[in-house]
Amino acid sequence: MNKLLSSITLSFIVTGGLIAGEITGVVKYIGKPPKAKRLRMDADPVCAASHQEAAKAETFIVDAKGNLANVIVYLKGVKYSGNTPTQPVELDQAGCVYSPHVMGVMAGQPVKILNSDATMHNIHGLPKINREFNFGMPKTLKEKTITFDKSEDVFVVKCDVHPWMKSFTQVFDHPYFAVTGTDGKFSIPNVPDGTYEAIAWQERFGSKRTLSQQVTVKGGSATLNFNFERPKKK
Amino acid sequence: MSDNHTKETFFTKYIWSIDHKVIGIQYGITALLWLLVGFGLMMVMRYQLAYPDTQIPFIGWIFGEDKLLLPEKYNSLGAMHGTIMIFLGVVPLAFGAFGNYLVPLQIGAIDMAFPRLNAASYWTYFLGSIIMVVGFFVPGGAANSGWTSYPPLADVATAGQTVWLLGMVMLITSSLLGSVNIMVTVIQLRAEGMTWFRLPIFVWTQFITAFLLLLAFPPLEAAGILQLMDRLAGTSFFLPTGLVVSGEVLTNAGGGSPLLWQHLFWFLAHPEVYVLILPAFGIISEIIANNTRKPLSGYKSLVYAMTFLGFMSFVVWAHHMYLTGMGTTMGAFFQTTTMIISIPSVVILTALLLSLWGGSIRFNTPMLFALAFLPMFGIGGLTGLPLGLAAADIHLHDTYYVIGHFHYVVAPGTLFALFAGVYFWFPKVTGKSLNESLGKLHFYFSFIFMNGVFMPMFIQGLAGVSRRLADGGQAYAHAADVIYLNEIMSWSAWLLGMAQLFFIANVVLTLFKARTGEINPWNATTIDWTETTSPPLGHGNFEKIPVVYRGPYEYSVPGSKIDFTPQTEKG
Amino acid sequence: MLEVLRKLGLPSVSASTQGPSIDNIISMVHWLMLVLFVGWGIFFIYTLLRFRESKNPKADYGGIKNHYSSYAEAGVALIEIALLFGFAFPIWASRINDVPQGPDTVQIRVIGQQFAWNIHYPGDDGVFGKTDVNLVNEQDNPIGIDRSDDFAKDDIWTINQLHIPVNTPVNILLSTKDVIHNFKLPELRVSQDAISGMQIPVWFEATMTSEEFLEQSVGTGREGKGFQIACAQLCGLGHSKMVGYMTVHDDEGYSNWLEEQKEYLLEEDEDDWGDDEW
Amino acid sequence: MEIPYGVKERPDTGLNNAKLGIWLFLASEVMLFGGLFSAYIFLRTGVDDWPMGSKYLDVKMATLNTLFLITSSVTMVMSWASLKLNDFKKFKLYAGSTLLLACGFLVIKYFEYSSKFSYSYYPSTDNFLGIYFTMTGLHVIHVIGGIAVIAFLLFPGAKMWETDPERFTSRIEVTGLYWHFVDLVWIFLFPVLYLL
Repeated sequence: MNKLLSSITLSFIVTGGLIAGEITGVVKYIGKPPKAKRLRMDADPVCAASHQEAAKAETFIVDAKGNLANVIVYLKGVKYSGNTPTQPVELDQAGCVYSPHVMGVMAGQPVKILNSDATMHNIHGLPKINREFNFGMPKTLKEKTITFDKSEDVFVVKCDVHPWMKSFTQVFDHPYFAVTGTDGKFSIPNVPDGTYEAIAWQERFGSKRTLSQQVTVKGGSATLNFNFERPKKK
Repeated sequence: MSDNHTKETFFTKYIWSIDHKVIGIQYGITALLWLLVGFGLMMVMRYQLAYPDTQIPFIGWIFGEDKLLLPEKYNSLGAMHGTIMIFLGVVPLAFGAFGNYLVPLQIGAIDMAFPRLNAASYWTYFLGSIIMVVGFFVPGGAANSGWTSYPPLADVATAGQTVWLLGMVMLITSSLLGSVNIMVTVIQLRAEGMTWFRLPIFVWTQFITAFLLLLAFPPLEAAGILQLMDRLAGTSFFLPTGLVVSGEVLTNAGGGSPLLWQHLFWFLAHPEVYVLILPAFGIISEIIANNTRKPLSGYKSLVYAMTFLGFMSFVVWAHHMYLTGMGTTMGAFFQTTTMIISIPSVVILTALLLSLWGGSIRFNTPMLFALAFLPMFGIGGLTGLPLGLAAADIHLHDTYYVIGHFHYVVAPGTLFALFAGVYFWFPKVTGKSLNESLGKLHFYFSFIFMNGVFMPMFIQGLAGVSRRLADGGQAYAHAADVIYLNEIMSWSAWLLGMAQLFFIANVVLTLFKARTGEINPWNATTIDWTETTSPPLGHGNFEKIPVVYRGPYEYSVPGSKIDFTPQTEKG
Repeated sequence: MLEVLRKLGLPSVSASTQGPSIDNIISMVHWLMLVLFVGWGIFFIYTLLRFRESKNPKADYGGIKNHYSSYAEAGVALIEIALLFGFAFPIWASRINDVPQGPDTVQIRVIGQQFAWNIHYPGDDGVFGKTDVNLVNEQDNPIGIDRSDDFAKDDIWTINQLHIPVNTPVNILLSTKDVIHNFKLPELRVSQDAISGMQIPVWFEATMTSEEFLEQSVGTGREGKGFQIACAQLCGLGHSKMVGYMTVHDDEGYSNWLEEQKEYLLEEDEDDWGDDEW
Repeated sequence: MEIPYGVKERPDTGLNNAKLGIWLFLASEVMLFGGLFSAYIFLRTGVDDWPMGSKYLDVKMATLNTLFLITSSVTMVMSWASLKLNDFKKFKLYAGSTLLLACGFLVIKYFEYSSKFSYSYYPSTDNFLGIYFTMTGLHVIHVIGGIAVIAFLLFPGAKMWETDPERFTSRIEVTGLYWHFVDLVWIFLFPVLYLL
């Protein structure tokens, strides 16, 4: 009963939107960045031919100012009972890399997987809670839609035919998440007022080294910045 | 059992029947239906091979919205095609149906030795076959690691593999019950005077087949149990230490070996080849003797060759494993045994060919199928020779050459024999003869298209094209010159499917006709034809248990007025 | 016979030292098969015509009397013995026992995985560095090379790109990360299963460079396509796309290629982030 | 019509159907356990360090179990012999003891298994425990099958003694053959798993 009541109030707040705000911010990296390595795309001539210059690993994309891309920022332990978007999230396989490299999706929200390459990919998701999936996408199969049923921490989605192809997906039961762009910026809209724990995850730092911060949303907006630091040498 | 049954309900007469003839028919119908299903799977696969990654016409919706046969589904169909054809189709038809129906009739027994066990055997098979296809409906689809289910692939495969293993355990149990039954029946229930060397060759082949099933299947059951443990209890019988699957290190304890599976598997699966072919020899022998109107040449050499074949089949299994890193001693041993086992096959084929000499050959439908069996099995057997030599196998291993080889043995080989048997014994089972014209159309079209399907496989195989490629070899340069054959093979396969309509129509139309009342339409000599009505009456088969006075193929005996002398005739 | 088999699909080149001997045994067996089949066939057809019911209404109870067939069977057995001892055993023994070692040999590790071939070169020191499954990272260290090992510092790896010198014995140490694969080079008549948990040597000596091969395949169905590594054992859903590429260089081309690959070593993080610093 | 040689022996083969059937069935069982024993040898010789059985297993309990099974085999023979001597009461006594001993075997096995689990020894721990649980588990299933058959013949099936004593004796004999086989498998399992 209590649960029901609180979810009703919460949904009122969310759908009301009157006292909801936006969390914005920048994720930065401090220190000398690791070098991006070339990908061995000569393993498949179709892949190699789709790049003018050798493609590089997207493990760690940081610009000269230290703005860090591909970081998932999300609020932890938020209850949400609003609608799940029906607009699909797209995951494209183009030039034998995934775009986006990192993405968040809501449980139940469709994920449209595209194959823009003239070669066969197979798309192999390795979730632990959701059902593992693995299917081939020959060049004639241009898109396929899947959904995830349950929220789950970040997991790998990869291609076994092209071993370097790797992407990360996190499934949420609420819409309060974002992924930083190449400028390191992100924004989480429509967050109800309140104090939350915010988490930032970056692939190279892994799930054990996520950053977390308190953030309070009040009166429409809040700012939230994260700084990842280069690990010290022993 | 006893003929003083008070009441026979529909249920006890047709469903839970313990009459070997009804069980034989149950086996026959079920197996024919499974053959059709297995054949259907293959026709879909052949579409994908001929026109890779294009939408499957007509029935594409089965495979999802995109109507494509994606590689994982292709692999499922491949594994299930093999499994269904062998374990649900050919063996139950050859051994379950023909064996059950004919062995007691041919040896003059009133039923099998254990009638209830016989029914249990059929129903275990039925249940096992249902479990097998349930796999199609579990997440990830049916088993997709090939009919050989090699671990580690099968160990880490989707849930369908577990279902496959459970189905196999049922099927193995069924064939164990069946083989004990056939062996006891042949040993114990032969009529008076039916000595071992008066047995029709067909009975001999069933007896040896039962022997193979009895001893070869249990090791596969053991292997199946071990694989189930690997999949369900997390053991590592087939998983060595330190595997990385899809980027993740396996957490199993390790220490196992995938070769263990291969040894246990092929210890069954090579004798299984002879399980497939021996009943075919039996059927062919009966039909050839009958339609040449003369005794077989070398009855005893046939029996000895088949028995020898049965024994040898237990020591050739590792010739499927030449490329697993086999050393010189093992290699030499298995190459030698493999060459040795080719000799009795040559003897059998030669004896059957020589049996034609001096005959008065009638070309009816069963005989046409039986005659076609000889060169077709010849091709199948001969193409086994290069595969049996490890050096030649280096190039041909796991290519379409292998597929061509064993399909020639099993499809135009065993299947033709089984069709011959169906045409030959149909009057016995139903009292009605199948139409000859439709039968001949069925034969000629089947003959042409069978070769159209399988002959090009040797060419692809010589080119080095691997089996089990979901796109028929498109991705590989060495397949480029021979890939056009895929279309020829596929069209042949579909037309072969159409040709079976003659058979289906023939059966259906004939079933609507009235019984001829003829007991022995082929003027045969064996007890099944001479001592029972067609179809035989209820339980018990014979009004009086026959007594046997002579061998099974006393045709055109000099001095006899008619050209056949039944086994039961004195003198 | 060899010409016929080549017309029938057998790859027209046999670009390794062992290739011709394998072709040889294949064609000899096919001779035997042909003779047997034709022999049977002639007898079969003649018998069917001569003894058809309309021609021979009364069957002969005795049938055939002579023993030619037994001689033929004995003949087959003798030929098979000759094939075994004369050809099959020696070829197999050479394949197993004559694994080349020593300085003139090129040693390469090939590690199959679903669905790619990882190639591991020992580098200048000629010794393979340590590998560890826990270091495996599909993107930048697919075979788990432990760069902290001295022998591993100069090791080179590629995906699906096998480069070898011509006329030099190559010894491939074949293994797999996951399931069973089969390393097959159809034009070189090389094929060997990669069995999980085992490392099996497979050796050959290419007798033709890729360039020569491409020249002679002009105008055929595979013009412009060089040697490939095929996977010949079902390994999962990407089995049909598990294509590797093999380039056979002359000696100079081979050393040039090795030099090029060293550039990748410069990208290795000297100060990689280790796990223990956190 | 009755199927011949169900109980009586066929003169030229010297066997009755049931006995021949059970021998053939046991032949296939030999192949089944033979397959597993070969797997054991294959696995054991394939690795450098194979644990001693006594590291995990309780030899005392297994020895007791071995005694149970051997005794039960003896009582099984006695029960058949009693029928041959027309002494139905003694049959009940001996067959009942067989049943009790078999159940005793299961009870001890239960304690053995649960003590393994309590130390977190599972089939997945290593291949020794894997093959131990697989083989003994399959054996236990055979024991349970034997118990079911003996219990049937001892209680509801015993009526046949009144109507068809010869057939009943034959059934006991056939069951006995099966039971000796189950015993024999254990005689192999015991040293292979516990002692070597």
